[in-house]
Amino acid sequence: MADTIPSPQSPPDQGFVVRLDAFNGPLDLLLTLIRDQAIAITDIPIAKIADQFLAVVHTLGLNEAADYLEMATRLVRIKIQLLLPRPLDDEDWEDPRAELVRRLLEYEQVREVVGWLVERAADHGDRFPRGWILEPAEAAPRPITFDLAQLLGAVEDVLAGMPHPVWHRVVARPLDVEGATRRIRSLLEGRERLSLVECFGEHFTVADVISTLLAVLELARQGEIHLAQETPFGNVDVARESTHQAA
Amino acid sequence: MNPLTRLLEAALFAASRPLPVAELQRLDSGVEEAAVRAALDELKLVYDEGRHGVLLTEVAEGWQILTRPELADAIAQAQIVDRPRKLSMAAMETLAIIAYRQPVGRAEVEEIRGVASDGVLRMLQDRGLIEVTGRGEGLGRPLLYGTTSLFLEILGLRVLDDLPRGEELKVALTPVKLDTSEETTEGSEGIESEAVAG
Amino acid sequence: MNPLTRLLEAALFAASRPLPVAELQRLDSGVEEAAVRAALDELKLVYDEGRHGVLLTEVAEGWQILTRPELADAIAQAQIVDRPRKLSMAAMETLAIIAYRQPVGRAEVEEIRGVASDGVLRMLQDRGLIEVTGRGEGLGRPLLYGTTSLFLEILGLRVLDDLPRGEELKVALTPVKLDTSEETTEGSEGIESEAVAG
Repeated sequence: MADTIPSPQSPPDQGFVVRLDAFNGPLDLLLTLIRDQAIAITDIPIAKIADQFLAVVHTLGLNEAADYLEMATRLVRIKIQLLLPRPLDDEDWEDPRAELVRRLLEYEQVREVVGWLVERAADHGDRFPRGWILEPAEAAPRPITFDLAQLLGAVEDVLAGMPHPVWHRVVARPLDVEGATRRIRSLLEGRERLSLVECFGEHFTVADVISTLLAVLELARQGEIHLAQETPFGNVDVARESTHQAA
Repeated sequence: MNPLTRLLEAALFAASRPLPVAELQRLDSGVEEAAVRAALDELKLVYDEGRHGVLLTEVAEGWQILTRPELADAIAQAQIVDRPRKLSMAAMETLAIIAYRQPVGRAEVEEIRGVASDGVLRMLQDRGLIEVTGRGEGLGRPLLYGTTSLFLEILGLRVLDDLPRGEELKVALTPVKLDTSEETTEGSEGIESEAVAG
Repeated sequence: MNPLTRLLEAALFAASRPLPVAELQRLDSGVEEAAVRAALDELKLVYDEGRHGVLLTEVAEGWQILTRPELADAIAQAQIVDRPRKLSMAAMETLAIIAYRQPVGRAEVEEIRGVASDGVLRMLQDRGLIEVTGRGEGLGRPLLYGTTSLFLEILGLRVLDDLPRGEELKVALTPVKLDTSEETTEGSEGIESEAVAG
């Protein structure tokens, strides 16, 4: 936490990490700028603050810190939004600063609690507990307890937390392009040309039709077959490409 | 000192951690809670009236013997005890958020702090100040954190309710709601005023 | 109790080792050895005459406060010092994975849990619940872990095969490899396994 902005004249060889420590994140920097200038959080002159923010980020060499850059982007976006003209009676218009104000107020709350905690911890830190640890180093540590229910509960937790669930279920495979490809090739072994309907096979399903169409298109793309349609909506002929001999 | 008080003193001294009344009752089979509380009162009185160097206090839902704060400087200067290391600002911020919002996930902590917090969370977990208390809903069922009794212990708090409440803070701790449409009609609060310079 | 005695009591209480008189003198600059000895006598008298639960005693390394030996049994029986510890959620999860996947390396545990687990693994090893059972293939030949007989003992199991749902969970705890390349072998059966939400 810094009360003042470190001067731009700070030694250039000062490490990046050290400089980053000057502020505890972009909200801290923003709050510092606002406090230093006694600006009301609910009425931030965004254009001015955005420029100052960018200047400090640049001066402190925080350019590579993603969190700061994200905030810088946000500020510039709000600045632009505020510059855009808006209808006078637009009731749906929301101040683009609202979200930022909410976050700053929230962060200010946190900082106030931190102040209380620090004071409290310092007070209590002056009351020392007994330093003597009764158990000698070589003594057995305290026994550990758990049971099977807890172990299985932990397994459930692990499973629930895994990004890719892993129960395997066997499901019907809707499309079988490979099967259709093999079927077309074997049909073309005996004949030079056939109709598309014949390629679907016997007792075909919708999935078979789609699989076959995909197989036909792929084979045509590879130059293994060529397709011809004499009339619109007419039958499609599937023919073996003359240069391609059946396997 | 009566025998139960003696026993309590010895146990509190030996444990060197806060002991709840229920645990102290186990020292003497069949002893009632009231008797334990009376003995604790006696011990407290002995330390205070006898102008001892230690005191009896209730922290983290238990009783603990600690040294008197006014003696801390002399003990630390004589290098007999090191004062506890101070936590970083990042750690204190994270603790503050978790203390008030628990159970709370990493995403919410980071949203409030505005910076990545996984390192701090791990450190606080390693130091035993926070612990995983469950998993949240949603994608990947994120881990949820809460504060531990050690957290209360280092702050000398009895229970979480001892943390300052919303109304005791300058900035209210209730979630801030910015209702801009309402403020448009009022037109008074600065958020609507055109204070933006070019 | 006079101020120096107070200070000595606090210092001896907070110190993690017996303190020699020379060190106690450092508590109050310029205090003479005789004054420290007089204060130690006073403290001893207060503890003894006041029938406290603790006593002041001198060992080779210096002075220390200890619980009275005659109270030790009651404290031990109340298990105030030896309170059994519960494992943290992180430790339970890690233990569960190792129990069902052993022998298993750190990388796999971390892949399943989604968080760094070296600290937890070390703790479980220190507590004798897991042990290194070998080394895996691959880069750096990683250590592989398995559960110990203490693990079985705590659960009251004879052998690992007594763990419930062994086969099912062994499979379930395998990290999924997202394989985008299509499986073209014998696709004509129209059957393939597919990962679904479990």
